[in-house]
Amino acid sequence: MLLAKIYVTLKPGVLDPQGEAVMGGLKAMGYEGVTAVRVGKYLEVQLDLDDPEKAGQQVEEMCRRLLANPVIEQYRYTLEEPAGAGGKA
Amino acid sequence: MLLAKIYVTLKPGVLDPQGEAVMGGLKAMGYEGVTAVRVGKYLEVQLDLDDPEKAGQQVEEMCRRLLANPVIEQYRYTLEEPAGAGGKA
Amino acid sequence: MEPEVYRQMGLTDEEFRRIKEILGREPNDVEVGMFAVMWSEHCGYKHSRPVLKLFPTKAPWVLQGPGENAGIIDIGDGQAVVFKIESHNHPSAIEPFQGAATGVGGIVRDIFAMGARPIAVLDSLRFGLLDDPRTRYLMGGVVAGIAFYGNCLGLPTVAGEVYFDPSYTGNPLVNAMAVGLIEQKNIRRGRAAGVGNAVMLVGARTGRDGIHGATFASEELGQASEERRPSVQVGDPFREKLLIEACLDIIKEDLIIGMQDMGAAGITSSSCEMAARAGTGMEIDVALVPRREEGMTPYEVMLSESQERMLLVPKRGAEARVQAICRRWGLEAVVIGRVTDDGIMRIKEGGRVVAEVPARALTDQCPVYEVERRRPAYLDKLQHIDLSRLPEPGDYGEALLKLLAAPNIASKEWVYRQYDYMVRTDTVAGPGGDAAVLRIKGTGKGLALTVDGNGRYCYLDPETGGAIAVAEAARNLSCVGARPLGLTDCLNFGNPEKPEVAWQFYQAVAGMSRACEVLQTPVTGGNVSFYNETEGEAIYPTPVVGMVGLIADIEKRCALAWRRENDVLLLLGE
Amino acid sequence: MKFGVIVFPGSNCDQDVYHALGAVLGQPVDYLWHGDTDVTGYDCLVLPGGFSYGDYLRAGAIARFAPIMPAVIDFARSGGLVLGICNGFQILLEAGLLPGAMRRNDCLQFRCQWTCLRVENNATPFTNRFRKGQVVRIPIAHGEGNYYVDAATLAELEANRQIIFRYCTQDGEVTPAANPNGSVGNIAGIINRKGNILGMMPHPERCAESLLGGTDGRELFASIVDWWQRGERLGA
Ligand SMILES: Nc1ncnc2c1ncn2[C@@H]1O[C@H](COP(=O)(O)OP(=O)(O)O)[C@@H](O)[C@H]1O
Repeated sequence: MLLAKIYVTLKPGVLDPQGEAVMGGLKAMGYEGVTAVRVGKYLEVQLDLDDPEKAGQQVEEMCRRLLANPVIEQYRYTLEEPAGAGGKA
Repeated sequence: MLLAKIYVTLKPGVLDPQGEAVMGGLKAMGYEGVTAVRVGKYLEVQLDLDDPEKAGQQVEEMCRRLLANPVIEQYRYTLEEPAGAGGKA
Repeated sequence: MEPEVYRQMGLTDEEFRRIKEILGREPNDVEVGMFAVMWSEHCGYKHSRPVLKLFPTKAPWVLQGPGENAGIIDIGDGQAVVFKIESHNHPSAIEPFQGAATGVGGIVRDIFAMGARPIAVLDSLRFGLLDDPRTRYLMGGVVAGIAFYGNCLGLPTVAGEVYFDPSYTGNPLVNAMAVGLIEQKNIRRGRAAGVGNAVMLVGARTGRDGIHGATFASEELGQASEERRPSVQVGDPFREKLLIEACLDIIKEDLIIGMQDMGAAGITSSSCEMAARAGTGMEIDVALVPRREEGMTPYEVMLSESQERMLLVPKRGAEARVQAICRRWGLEAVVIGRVTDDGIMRIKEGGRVVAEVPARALTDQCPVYEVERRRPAYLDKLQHIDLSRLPEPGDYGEALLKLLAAPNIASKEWVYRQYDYMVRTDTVAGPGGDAAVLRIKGTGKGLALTVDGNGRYCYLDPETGGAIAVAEAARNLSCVGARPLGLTDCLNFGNPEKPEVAWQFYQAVAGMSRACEVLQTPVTGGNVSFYNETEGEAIYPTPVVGMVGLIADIEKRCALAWRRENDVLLLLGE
Repeated sequence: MKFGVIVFPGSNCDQDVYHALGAVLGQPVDYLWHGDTDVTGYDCLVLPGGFSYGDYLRAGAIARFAPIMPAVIDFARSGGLVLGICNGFQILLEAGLLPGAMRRNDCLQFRCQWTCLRVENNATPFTNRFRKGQVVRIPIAHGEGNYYVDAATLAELEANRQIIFRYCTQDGEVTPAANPNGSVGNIAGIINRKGNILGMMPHPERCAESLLGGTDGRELFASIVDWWQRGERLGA
C-alpha cells in the first residue's frame, strides 16, 4: 500500500479568481498582511502497490492524463506509506 | 515574508463525491490498483510578516474562520520562507 | 435501559413505557432507536396530525392526497403532476451549502419515488437582515447549495421567494419544492406488497451520516470520537442524477411494485412505512447493506441518513433486470430483505435478529399530543395600532425609491441567476414574474407554479395570514392564466409544546383550510417543521404554500410586462 | 442527415438537444451511449451540456476518457461535424480537440442568463445562416465558462478566424461588462482550424422555439443542415 499526495496548482501566469476572492475575504476580515493567495487542489490517492518506482510512474501518468490540465495547471506529488501501515508518514 | 501552505481536507467519514468520481475515472482508465481517493484544497497564502509565531497564530485563525468549514472539514498547515527569499522551501 | 439513553434519543418516559407495552418486553438499542426516529416530530407528526385534518384534501382531480411520498393531480390526457414541498431548515442553519443542497436532493427523490420524471424545483427562503455577516454567509451558502444540486441534476429552479426579517436570524428557513410529470399508468406508490418479494437498496453506500442522537450508542461502544461521526450529510447530485435515470428506466420496464426514498431516518422509515401502507411486514439483513465505512453497528445502518438511496420492491423475478439497469447507470443495487406476511419489521445481522417490531407500531401508533392553545399576549397590542396615526411621508418619490431598494421588495435576480432555470427547455416564464410557466411538450398545455407565504402577516393574525398565503398563491397562478388545482404546504413554526405556538399553528391551518375550500384547491401533501427557535424566541409563524395550476392553452398565457402604448389599465377587485 | 447526441453519465441537456433537432428541426437523431465505441452512420455528433461525472475535479475531465471518446476523436479528425455545447465544449477542450482550457467563472458563481453574441465568422458549417457581425441572443448556464488560452494560441485563433462567437452588448460591442464569466477576449465559442469542430458555452437548443423566447439557436442547427445538404448536392 502506498499513499500519493498530489498537489495541483494553477500555473504562475494564470489568473486565479478564487485566490483573489479569498485574499479579498481575508483582508476584509482584518488580515492586512496577506499579499497573495493561490488556491489549488490536494488529492490523496491510495494505491495497492508496494513498488515505489512503479507507483511513481503510475501517479505521474495519472497526473498528466487526468488529475491536472496541462494547459493551465501544474502538479507535484509525494509517495509515502500510509499512516498506520507502519510507515513513517 | 512568510508562506503558509494550507491543506483543507474533508473530515474522515464525510462523503467525498469528488473523490469517488475521480477514483471511478482512474479505474476506468485502467489504474486498477487505486483503492481510495480523497480530494481537498491546497492554499498558498503569502504573509508580509516575519515573526513565525505571530504568523502561525494568524494562519490558524484564518483557517478556522474562513478557509476551512469546521463542520465538515479539517486543516493543517506549514509555514516557511518563500522560495527565492533565501528560504529552504 | 437507562432513562438517560432513550431521553437522549428524544423519547419521553411515557413514550418509553408505551413502547414496552407494545412490545410486551424491554426494547433493545436498535428498537429504541427505530421508535425514537419514527416517533420523532419529524416523522410522526405528534403535534400536528389532528390539526392537519382540517385541510380539505379531496377533489375529483386529486389522484393522490397526503400520506404518500408526494401528491398527484390529474391534468388530463392520461398525464398527472406530482409535487411536494419540504423544509431543510435545521441542517441549513448548521451547514448552509450542504443543508440546502441535500434539501433539494431529498424532495426530488420524493417525486421520482412515485415514478414521475422531476421537471422543476422551487425554493422559499427566509433569513435575518442582510447587514449581519452571518446572514450573508448563510444566504450565500444556501443559494449556492440549491444551485449546485439543482443545476447538476438538470432541473430548472423556476420560482421561489426570499424574505428577510430579524426573527429568522438564528433560524433561517429553507423550503424546497419539487414538481414532476407522469403518465398515470406509471404511478407507483410506496408500498411493500407481495409476500416473499425482494426488498432492494439502490444507490449510494451507507455511512454514518446524520445519525441523530446516535452519539450515545457509539460512545458506549467506545468506537470513535465526534470527529468520526459527522452529522452533516454531504450531497452528491451526480449520483442522484444517475438514480433518477435508473429508477425511471425501471418504471418504464414495469419492474417494480413500489419504491420510496430514504430521507430522515433512512432505512428505518422507508422500510416500515412501505410495509405499514401495504399491511405487510419485512425482514431486512443489515449485513447485506453496502457500507462506506467500516465497523458500523446495526443501529447505525438502520438510522443512517446517507443521501441518494432508494428502497425498491421489485416484482417477483425482476431483481436481476433491476440490477442490470442500475449497473448500466453505474449504481449498486442489492437485495437486503424480503416482504413478509406477519406485519413485523424483523431486522437481522447475518443470522442474528437485532430488532423485531410491528411495522404499524412505528407508524400508526405514534403518540399524538393535543397541546393547550393560547392566544399570544402580543396580539392585543399589535392589532390595536392605529394606522391613521402613522405619519405621511414628506416626499412620495423618495419613499417609493426607498421601498424599491428594500431587500424584501428589490429584485431577487442575485439569487435566481445562479439557478439554471432554463434546462429541459420547457421554461416559458422563469423567475421574475408572478408564477413560473412550463410548457408540457407534445401538448398545447402549460403548468403554472408558485410558492408563497408571509410570516409577518401570520405573526399579526395567523388565521388571516394563512388564508392570504393560499389566496396569494392562487392569484399568482391566475395572473399567468392558469387554473389552480392543488397545493402542498410547508408549515414552519416554533416549539409546538408552547400554547402560543400551538395556537398560531392551529389558526394558520384553519385560515389556510378556509381559503382552500373557497378556492377549491385541495392540499395534496406537505411538511411540518417545528422547533424553529433560537434562545427561546420563535420565528414568525411561516406557513408556505406551493401551488400548481394548469393552463389549458399555453398560447393564451399572460405575462407581466406592459405590451403597447395606450393599452388600457384595469384594476380588478375591491 | 443524421445526428447523434452523446449521453454521458450526468449529461442533462441531451434530451433538450434531441428535442431541438428531432421535434423542432425534423432531423433524424439518436442518442449515443458513452459506453459504446462506434459512431458510424452519423453525420454530426453533438456533445450536450450537463455535468458529466458531476463535473467533479474539472468540468469534462473524466468524460474525456469515456469509451466512446476514441471514436468521437477519430470521427472529428477525419472531418466529421462535431458540436460541443457547454459541458460538451469543456469535454472537447479536455480531449484536446480544441485548444485552451476552462476556469471557474470569475464571479465564482454559476450564471444563468441570456447573452448577446457577435458572430465573428459565418463561413462555417455551424454559422452560415448568420451574417458576419450579426448579434444573436443565446442563453448561457454554467459555472466554468471562463475560457483561457495563452497569448500565442490566442493570436493563432484570431489569425485563423477560429473565434466564432464573442460575448457582446446588444449593439455588438465587445466590452468587459458584456463578459459574463471573464473569458479571454470575451470568447464564447471557437472552432478548430479545419472548421468541423465547434465548441460553445451558450445553449442554442434553449432558443430554438419562439415559445422559449428566441429562435437564434434554431438558425445554428439549421446552418448545419443547410451546409450538409449543399455538400450532398455538390457531391462533396
Ligand atoms: N429564491 C428564489 N428562487 C427563485 N426565484 C426567486 C427566488 N426569490 C424570488 N424569486 C423570483 O423573483 C420574482 C420576484 O419575487 P418576489 O419578490 O417574491 O415577488 P412577488 O412578491 O411579486 O411574488 C418571482 O418571480 C420569484 O419567483
